[in-house]
Amino acid sequence: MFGVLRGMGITFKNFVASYFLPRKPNSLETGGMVTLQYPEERLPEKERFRNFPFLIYDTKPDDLRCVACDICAKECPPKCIYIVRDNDEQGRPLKKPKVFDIDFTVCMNCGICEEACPFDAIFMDHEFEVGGPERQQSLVYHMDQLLKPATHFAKIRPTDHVAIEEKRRKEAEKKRAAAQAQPKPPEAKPPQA
Amino acid sequence: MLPILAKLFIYGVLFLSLVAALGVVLLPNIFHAALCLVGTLLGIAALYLALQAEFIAVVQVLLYVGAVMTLVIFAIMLTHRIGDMTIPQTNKQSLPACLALFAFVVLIGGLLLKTDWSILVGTGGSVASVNPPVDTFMLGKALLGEYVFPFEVVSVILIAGLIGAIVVARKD
Amino acid sequence: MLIPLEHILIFSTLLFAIGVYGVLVRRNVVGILISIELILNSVNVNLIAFSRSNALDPVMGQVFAIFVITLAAVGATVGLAIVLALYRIKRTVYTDEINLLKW
Amino acid sequence: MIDEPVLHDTDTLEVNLGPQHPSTHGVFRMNVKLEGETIVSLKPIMGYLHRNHEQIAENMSYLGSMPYTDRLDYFNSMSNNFGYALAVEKLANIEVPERAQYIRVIMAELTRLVNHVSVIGFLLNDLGAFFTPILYAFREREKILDIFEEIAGSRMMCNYLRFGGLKLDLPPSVLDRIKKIVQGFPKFLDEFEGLLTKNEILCMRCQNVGILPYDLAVSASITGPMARASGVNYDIRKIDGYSIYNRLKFRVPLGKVGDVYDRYMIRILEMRQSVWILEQVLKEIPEGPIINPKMAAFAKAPRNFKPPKGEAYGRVEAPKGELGFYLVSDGTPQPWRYHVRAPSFINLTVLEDLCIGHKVADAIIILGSIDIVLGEVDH
Amino acid sequence: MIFLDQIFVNSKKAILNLASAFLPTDAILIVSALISIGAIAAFGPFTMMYLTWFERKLVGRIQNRIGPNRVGIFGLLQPIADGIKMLTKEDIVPAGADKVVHFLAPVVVVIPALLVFSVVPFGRNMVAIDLNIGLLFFLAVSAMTTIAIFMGSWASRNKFSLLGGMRTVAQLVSYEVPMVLAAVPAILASGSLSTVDIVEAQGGWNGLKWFVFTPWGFVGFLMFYLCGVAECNRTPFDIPEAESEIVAGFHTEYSGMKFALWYMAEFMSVFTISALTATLYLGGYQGPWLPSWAWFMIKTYALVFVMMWFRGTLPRLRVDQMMGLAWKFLLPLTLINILVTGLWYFTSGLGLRLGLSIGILLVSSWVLVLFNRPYMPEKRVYEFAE
Repeated sequence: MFGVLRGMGITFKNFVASYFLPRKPNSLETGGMVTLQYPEERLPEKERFRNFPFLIYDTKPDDLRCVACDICAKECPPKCIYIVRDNDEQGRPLKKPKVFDIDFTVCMNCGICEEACPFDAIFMDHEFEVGGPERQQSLVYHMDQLLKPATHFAKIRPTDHVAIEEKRRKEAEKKRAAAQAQPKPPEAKPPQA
Repeated sequence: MLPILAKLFIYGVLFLSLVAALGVVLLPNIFHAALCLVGTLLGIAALYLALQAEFIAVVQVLLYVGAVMTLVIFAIMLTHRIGDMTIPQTNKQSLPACLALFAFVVLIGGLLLKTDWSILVGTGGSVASVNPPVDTFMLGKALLGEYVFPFEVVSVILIAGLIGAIVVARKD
Repeated sequence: MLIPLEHILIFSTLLFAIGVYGVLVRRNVVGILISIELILNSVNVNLIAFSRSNALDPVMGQVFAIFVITLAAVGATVGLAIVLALYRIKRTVYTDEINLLKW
Repeated sequence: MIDEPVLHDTDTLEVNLGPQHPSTHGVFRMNVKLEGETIVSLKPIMGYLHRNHEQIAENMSYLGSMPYTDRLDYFNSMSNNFGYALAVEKLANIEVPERAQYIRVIMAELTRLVNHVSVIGFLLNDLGAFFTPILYAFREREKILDIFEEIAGSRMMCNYLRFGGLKLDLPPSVLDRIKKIVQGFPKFLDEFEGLLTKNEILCMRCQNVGILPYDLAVSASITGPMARASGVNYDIRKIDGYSIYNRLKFRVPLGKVGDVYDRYMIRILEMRQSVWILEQVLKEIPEGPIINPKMAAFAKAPRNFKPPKGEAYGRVEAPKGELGFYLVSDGTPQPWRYHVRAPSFINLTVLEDLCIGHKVADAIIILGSIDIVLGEVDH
Repeated sequence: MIFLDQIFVNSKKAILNLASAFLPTDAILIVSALISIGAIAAFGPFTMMYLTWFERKLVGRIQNRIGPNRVGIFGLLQPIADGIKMLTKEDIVPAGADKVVHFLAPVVVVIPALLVFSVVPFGRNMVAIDLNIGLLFFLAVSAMTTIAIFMGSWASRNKFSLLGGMRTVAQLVSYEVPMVLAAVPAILASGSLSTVDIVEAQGGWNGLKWFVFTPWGFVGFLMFYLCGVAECNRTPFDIPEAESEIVAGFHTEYSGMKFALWYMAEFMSVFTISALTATLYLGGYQGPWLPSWAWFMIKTYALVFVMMWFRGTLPRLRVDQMMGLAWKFLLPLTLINILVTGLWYFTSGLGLRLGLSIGILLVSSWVLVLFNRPYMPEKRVYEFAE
């Protein structure tokens, strides 16, 4: 009897508190109320949040960082990445993908492609409101949908952006120094971080 | 106008009760039959209301519909098997029973129609009753005064029936 | 009384006849029990109808109707208990399959 | 009809509880025979969520299985990561830096809080409380999941641990928020207990229902809070003292009866112990590297990680019981054999013994108190 | 004051006066009946719609949520949106179902739920029919719900439905007995079965002489309310439709508007049970200052609030515990309560009356608790291993 009454007191306290302690909008702090009115209000985005991958380009979409090395496709645990390397007119392979598809119905957002990529070309996006009217077609993202500028990356993950820019700058310097020292450039080898 | 409507209503109820009663004995599915019985009982309760016997009407609903029928349906559920739909639900006595009962109804009905009921209900047959309607107060007084002995006997029977039912239906 | 007494009596006669038909014809014990309820109700209809005439002490009819209802309830209870016991032992509720005069 | 025995059941009813049933915690099926409401036999049927986890892992690099372990028991991905990382570290003999050890323990204990609090919420839902306890539980769980999201990038599928350390260091100021949560948690537990522990209806429903005797618990190799509720003093954190647990002070609550109520209470008490552990760890957490530099080299090329030939069994005290990973390496980038000892699955084996003789409603709460996650049962 | 108090009665009278100008006397009677019927038929479903809103809002607040808030201001149009959704849903009838009965059951269940509104005194002179057996009528008619639920559960041909139906019957039949007995003290005290008379008997002390302020009245109120909660299948007695055990009990196989009818019956009975509890023990429409119907609504909705509060707090009982509570605790206690009520009226002197009745009730409930010891919670102590 008394246990029941105490429980009812607690629920009543919560009932009253929900009226007097509203949730602060757009914040993790909760008052008496926990509901967030989702489409209008959103939680602050966390920098490390990962959802589906995107391909990064520096200035214009043609000049993307991806060299179609296929490492991400190999390392992807559910094997949701499909890459075809581009060829030039003579049929020689180019360092850029012709086809780069990611099946978002299969992707499990683990972020291993981002970790494994030696060229910092693929990153996990914050975009999570993807959805389609049918089961698969609209959720297989092609290269034009996946390509996003580096500024987007700088916006969603500023800390990582700074670190990666720093790393790329250093690498470029090293390469330039090496090129100056040795006229013949060494064969492209995936650098290990 | 109002009495005519009321009369029509009562006759309608009586007719529906009879249809439901036929359903009780004729429907192959015993569960449907029991539901038809509920209909009949409600119709009879409506008749009681029309006869200004509200207490009996309410007791009819409370006891029959609320308790007895629940029990019956429970028993049907416990003894119902899937194959029951295909088994014939009537035995071979249907035709003789039908004839005999038809004769019975014709006989009694003729008798009833022939009898002059004016001694009981006053002349004209359908005028409002001579007796005032029995209210709950009178009924209560009668039950606990004049009829207190049968009342007690009935309660003893109820207890006996209760215990008997438990003893018979218990699993051991 | 809005409708003639004899009409109510005929109604109860018909109800009685239907009830008896059910008792005679139904194979299912539960069916027989609910037919008996019909018969008891036809009796009740008579009792109430007469109580509203000036033939009797008006209370008596209603008191007896109450007794009948109560006893019908008792009857149904015990009857259904027997049906359950029967079903448990014989696995049937059809009267013509229960013809051995023993459990 | 002649051959049948003399006494027939009037009311045995065979009911399939599940696989689409609101409280089988996923796609789990119980084939129940009822007499009235009492259970006379119960056959658990599982496998509806089988995803071939072990075979997939045997065709994948060691790191590739890490996100799959998240999906074993999707309530506690951190603990699963922990178990798998321990197994691989044992296999390849990898040292883990101090700070990483501490963060791992913080994550494991936070996961325990998440799991226990939501399990109790679900149990109450099974008992028929209309979502109130579970929503109070989720209110707290959200705070911890927000932390996980901030640290690892995902709320539930963390994929945070790496062999020899962690994927990333803690972001700044997260430690303070964890401290705040840990400080506030006892208060929440008090409220939660006030709502539930002394509630007569809960006591009536849970006490002396689904008793798991000590001997059965031992012989059926039940682990985790379920075993401890039956009085089995078996906590891998104490026995193995893995990671830094041997340095931490905590106590193991033990029940006497082993019924649903004891399982509930043991979880509450374990949460209080976890809060204690967290307080110690948060006070002592050192600075330093978060991953063994030897292993950091493999981050960009997981396929180059080839443990030496051999076998290893790494186990942790996951919130549901002993979670073990058994690995056999043949020197290739893929494990030759990968086996999961899933606590939910093994704890579920005693379900029929617990349920027989109880009512349907009890079967549901017994299942709820066993605390299964179908992702782990069917892996 | 009087104007406000009688505003609905007078407006009905005004309509009738208006009608009598060009209609015969017989027709006026019919019009009068139609007005009452129309008022109830509109009020019942309207109450149901807004009780769903009320419950969702309230339970939401208890759980630190907002509840419906998208459709209309404060989500006030949510019930209408739900209604439209229900109407447009596919009406599914299981293949093995008994189609006629499956269709009839939700219809049948709504009828008694609506009928009982006719004897509820909403305010002074605001009762559709003042039957002299009003209370009995209420109980009898609500007993018909059992049959309807049984029909639904049987016709669905679903084992969960069947289990739910069996549980329902067991529960409703068991709780009807203590419920009737718990109402007896009020009947004894007022000397009438008519709901209006019962309310009028509580009119003393400026409209505050409610039965609940006497010891037997308090116990009777608690018992009646508890049984009422069980009668309309609400938590902690929602065993017939326990969603975690038997999916949804008797309405597992219902969808669309039929399902809405089941819900309508349930919520209307929530309202009527609360209304009847208020009528019997909380003085119905009696009360100072406010108009009578306002008092009635305040009391009824307070009781409805408590029912929903129960729902937000309590887990449900098990079948045998629920039956045990009815037969081993409530039934004896209600019987003793009747005895105490009799004693109250045969003794004189406030001290003696109070002492005797409180004493008997306390001792008997303590004895009953002792008898029900197997159902009492145990205290547990836990060891810690290092």
